Amino acid sequence: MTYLSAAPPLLVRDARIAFGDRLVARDLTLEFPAGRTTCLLGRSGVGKTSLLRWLAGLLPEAPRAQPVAYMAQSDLLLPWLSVLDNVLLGYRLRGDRTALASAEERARTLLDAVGLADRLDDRPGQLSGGMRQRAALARTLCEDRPVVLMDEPFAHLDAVTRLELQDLAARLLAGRTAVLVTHDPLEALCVGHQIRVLSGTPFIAGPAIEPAGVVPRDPADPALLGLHARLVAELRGLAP
Amino acid sequence: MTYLSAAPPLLVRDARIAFGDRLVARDLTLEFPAGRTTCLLGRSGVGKTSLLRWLAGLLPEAPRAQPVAYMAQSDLLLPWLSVLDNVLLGYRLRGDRTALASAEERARTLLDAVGLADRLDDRPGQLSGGMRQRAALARTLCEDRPVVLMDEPFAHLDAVTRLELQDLAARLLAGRTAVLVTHDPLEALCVGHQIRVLSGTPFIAGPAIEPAGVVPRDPADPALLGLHARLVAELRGLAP
Amino acid sequence: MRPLITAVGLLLGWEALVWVSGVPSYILPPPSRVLAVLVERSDLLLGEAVWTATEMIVGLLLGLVLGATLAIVFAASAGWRRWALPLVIVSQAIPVIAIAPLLVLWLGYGMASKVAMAALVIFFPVVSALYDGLRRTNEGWVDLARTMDASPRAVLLQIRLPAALPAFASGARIAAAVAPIGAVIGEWVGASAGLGYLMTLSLARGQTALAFAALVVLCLLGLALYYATDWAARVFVPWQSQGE
Amino acid sequence: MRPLITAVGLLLGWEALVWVSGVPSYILPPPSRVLAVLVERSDLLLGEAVWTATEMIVGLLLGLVLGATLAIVFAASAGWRRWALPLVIVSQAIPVIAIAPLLVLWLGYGMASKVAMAALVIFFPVVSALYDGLRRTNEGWVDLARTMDASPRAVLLQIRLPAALPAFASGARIAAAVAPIGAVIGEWVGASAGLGYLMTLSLARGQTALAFAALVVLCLLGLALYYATDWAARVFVPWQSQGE
Amino acid sequence: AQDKVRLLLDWFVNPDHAALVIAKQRGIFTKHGLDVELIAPADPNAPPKLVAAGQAEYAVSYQPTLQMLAAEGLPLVRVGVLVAQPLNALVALEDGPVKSIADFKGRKIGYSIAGFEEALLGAILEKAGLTLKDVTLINVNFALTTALMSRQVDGVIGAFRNFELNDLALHKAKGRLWEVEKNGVPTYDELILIAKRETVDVARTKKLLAAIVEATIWLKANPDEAWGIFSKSGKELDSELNKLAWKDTLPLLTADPTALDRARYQTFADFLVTRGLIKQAPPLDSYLREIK
Ligand SMILES: Nc1ncnc2c1ncn2[C@@H]1O[C@H](COP(=O)(O)OP(=O)(O)OP(=O)(O)O)[C@@H](O)[C@H]1O
Ligand SMILES: Nc1ncnc2c1ncn2[C@@H]1O[C@H](COP(=O)(O)OP(=O)(O)OP(=O)(O)O)[C@@H](O)[C@H]1O
Ligand SMILES: [Mg+2]
Ligand SMILES: [Mg+2]
Repeated sequence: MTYLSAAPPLLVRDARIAFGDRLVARDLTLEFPAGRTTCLLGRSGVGKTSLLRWLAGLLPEAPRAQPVAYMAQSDLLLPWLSVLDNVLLGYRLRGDRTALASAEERARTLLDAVGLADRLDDRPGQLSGGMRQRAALARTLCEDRPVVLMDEPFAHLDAVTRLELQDLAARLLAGRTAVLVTHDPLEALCVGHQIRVLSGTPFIAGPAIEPAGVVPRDPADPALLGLHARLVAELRGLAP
Repeated sequence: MTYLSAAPPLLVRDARIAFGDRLVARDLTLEFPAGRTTCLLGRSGVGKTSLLRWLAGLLPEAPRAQPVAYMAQSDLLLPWLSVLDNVLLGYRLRGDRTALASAEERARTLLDAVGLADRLDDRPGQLSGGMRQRAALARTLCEDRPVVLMDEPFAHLDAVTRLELQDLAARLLAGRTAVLVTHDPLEALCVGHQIRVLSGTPFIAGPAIEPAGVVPRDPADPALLGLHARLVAELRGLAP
Repeated sequence: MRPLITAVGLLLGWEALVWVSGVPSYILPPPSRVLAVLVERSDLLLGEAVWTATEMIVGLLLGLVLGATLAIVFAASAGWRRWALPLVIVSQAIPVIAIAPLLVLWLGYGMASKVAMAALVIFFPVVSALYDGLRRTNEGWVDLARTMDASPRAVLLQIRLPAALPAFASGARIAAAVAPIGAVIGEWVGASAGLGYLMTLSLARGQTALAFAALVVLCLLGLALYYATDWAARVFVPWQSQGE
Repeated sequence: MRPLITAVGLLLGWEALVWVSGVPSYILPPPSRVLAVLVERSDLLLGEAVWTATEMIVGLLLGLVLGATLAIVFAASAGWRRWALPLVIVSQAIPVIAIAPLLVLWLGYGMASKVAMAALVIFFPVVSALYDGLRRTNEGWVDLARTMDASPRAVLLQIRLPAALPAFASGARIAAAVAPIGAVIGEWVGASAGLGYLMTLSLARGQTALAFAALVVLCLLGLALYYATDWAARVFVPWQSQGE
Repeated sequence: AQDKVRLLLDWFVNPDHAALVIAKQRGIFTKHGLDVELIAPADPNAPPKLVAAGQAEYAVSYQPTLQMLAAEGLPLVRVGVLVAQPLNALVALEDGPVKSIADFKGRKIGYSIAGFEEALLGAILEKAGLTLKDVTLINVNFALTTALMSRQVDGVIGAFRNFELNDLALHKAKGRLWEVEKNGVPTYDELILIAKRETVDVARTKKLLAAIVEATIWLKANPDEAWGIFSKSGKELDSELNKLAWKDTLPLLTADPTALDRARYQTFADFLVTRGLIKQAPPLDSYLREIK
């Protein structure tokens, strides 16, 4: 289930993100290294979602280079499809029957992994908030794309499920270029090959922080503690 | 801004919560002590939201005893109202003009406290996810009710804002009977007078855990560390 | 039970209206007389009702299919929209007398021309409501589909269309309610038949009670069609809201 | 520019249709002839158009107000819904000829009876669409309002109603499109003025070109009213989706 | 083989069509080698146009209508006549305020749109020293008697003498009637048969007229049996009013459907020109065809 072909890096060059006269980013140049997971941290409203949408090619001026899998901040499940069909949405939309048939197995495995094995036929309206988020996560991972963009994918999960799914995600993201927005510095330290903190209006990205070791890291690792403090300080707006 | 009259306790006696043949709780008897904040923890899908809705009188069989302020898991901002008007929604709905006039000051103060002072006239559609959640939080706290029910109120906030708003909430909830669902055991330990873990299907509530000291507690307090481990173990489904 | 009580209540209200307002019975006959005629001429009424009911049902089905197709085409193609939308709007302004000979010329004296006219009246609420619905899909879903490399066609058919089904149901309800009048208007085209014909005939001949008996049958047909459509809409479109 | 190109294109299409299908000009006159008549008789047409436009606009306004009121009443009260909803549905099945004498009896031969008839046609899409919209509010909002001790009235007016405004706009668009035919139907009631009257008269005298000139003016009025309503709907209901 | 013929009636089937219905029901058309389909249109304006467009071989129409359509250039010709006198009349209630035509001054008169009733009324009023400006004209569509009985109008033009008086009588009201041809309007043929100018089939038309003659003779001789046949030919036809009208209509049916009085057409064309309904009278031969 890992992605074998070479994943591309993601490049942002001189980008400008604005809504009306609200400038979110200006002259933004950033690189997300190929085949690695970058975690984005930043105060609420700084522009993380906007950057992710830019990377997904969803903002008007944004280019759309390579296929991506995008998980938005809200779950965006379609109320008229079962959980399984929601997870297979991409394959259904692309209308490739053979791919769809072979993806179904993958979807079931993923739904099992996120703990929804017994809810395949439920409608999203029958799920709890966390279940919905897990279904959306399964859908994103089922897409099997070289680039994966995820906006707060674990926000509604309990601590235990969260750790399990961080592991799952880290495993499935191996070899892909992933950008993951999170509000939990520890989570960023566990699943990210590198971490960038966005701050300011218009925002700028802080230097890449690259904890040692392989992902997923153990949250109990004392080496992460110092970095955690540094990240929180950066978030507070204090230079590291 | 604290609530002065005596807040009532919340009692659940022999309650049954079910959706179709999905039994969420049976013979549930629980008490939430008056004037204190209880944090609910539990695995995703265990029934936290359902219990909160039961307490708010929103489930068919649920009694509705006292006025509550209820913050749902999704923000439920009305897209056609400005942020300020969304916060004042309760007063507008009750149609009491004098109360509305006097509440506006309070709403502005609260919006300032949650960092939205410069977004009063924005529509919800122009806000980021975290901003929306902060607006919903401000709305809930603006209601000034003896009983406050909050479902994952800080899920979309960054670590720093989260701490600030936990403080704010703890201050404003003083003297009220509050039930707060969260997925972060540390958060529960910081803001809750007592903590209960829900587990099982149908769920049962674990024994009340009451950390020492006054809320909001310092998350760095080493005394909380042991309790944290105990909570995570309980979440894992291991008896403490 | 309830619909029956309602019906009896309405009939009593009508009877009372006749007595209180003193409307002459050749303008508004009391229901008692209409009921008598209804029973007496049930044979005649039934025959015409079958004809009109057929027009209504075929017209509604045609209107639904045509309306849905057009709405989808409009949502899919700006070109079509630019050319055909004004045409569709304009089509609603055309009185039957202006094009009745044209329809006969093309479709003959039989039911086809009547159904065509009925469908012309019925299809518009469907186009309009569904097209509106297709335009106001939750943009989040559309964005998601775009990241999944969905073709515009797939977005339309698999995202926008199901999301707009409540709007379609709304349009279908309106269409069902106007189907009777659509059928009656259609009866102005081609040869004389149906309840509308019977009504015109009996009104011109001073048989107001018979005309109102025909009207009662028409109303019952209309109610039946409306509630059938409403029921179908509830069964087949269980999700209600447009957004999340 | 664009509407102009569309209009010219449609006229060319019509001309082509006439030539290709060989429809005789006393059934469907070619646009060239209609335009000539349009210019020649512009005086007459304008006078009748003012009359019909007044009926359309007053009918639409009345229909919007009446429709919105009824929809809100239906959403508020199950009792009213049970009694009046079938009545409203049935009202759509009533052909004008059946109640024309009644309307004249009550409202006289002036514009009132015509506007009443037009409003009867126009108000239904508004009731139906708005009532549908009021029924399918995001339940989360309603629950929230309930925890805020909102009265049912406040929930209806401050939550359900604004949430249903896109549905209202949808109904208003349909209403605007059927307003011209509503006005023409209204002119069936004791008319001696208006485009519908002019059309009937000229068709009876074999002056098909004049009838179609009147029809063109009617269609233009219809388009103008539709696009004005569409514009108003966009401006006053900027939020689009029902849910979140 | 039978010659298939479509014949459009002017309106819904009524006793005015007695000869046609009887000819069909008693097989008289068949006997003359014709398979006639009688089509009652819902829209009274449509039949002449459909005949002109070749959608039917014959239609029942009215002399004034034919003359107006001919003036508009429709390729129609009159090939026969069913009722060779006007049926149209001005009617008021006997117990109403109107005792003579002059009494209409300042009152309301209803009409149903046929295109020329206004002209008829104008002529009638002028004879009584009034003009159209002295009355209010109101289109009451087909509800002539209803409008009259409910006193929303004081008189109606466009009433047929064989129907509307009976209709009033059935509602226990009595009407006062002024025949148009005796009050300033030249006489004309109320019901005629028309065909398309370019394609009139003389042989077939002869057969058709012959069948109509035969049917007319028979039904005048056997009115009761004929009523029985007529009223059973359609469920909606068996009404009290039709039964009363039947008696009044039979004498009005012309014995000679082939007759043509050219002078009558010339006079009426001049009348239409004077009343401003047509600009110029088309040549008589362009729309009259005598089938002998
Ligand atoms: N409307 C509904 N219809 C059917 N089942 C429902 C409905 N709402 C909740 N459930 C079920 O009830 C159970 C409890 O759901 P609830 O939302 O209370 O969980 P939760 O503890 O809040 O979870 P989370 O942490 O994921 O929000 C779940 O199994 C869910 O699928
Ligand atoms: N559609 C929009 N219209 C106007 N302003 C917008 C829109 N979307 C975002 N913004 C503004 O852009 C800024 C960045 O928003 P964004 O959603 O990217 O923040 P974020 O970092 O994702 O925040 P959060 O952590 O709260 O989700 C905010 O000030 C927000 O108000
Ligand atoms: Mg965001
Ligand atoms: Mg929940």
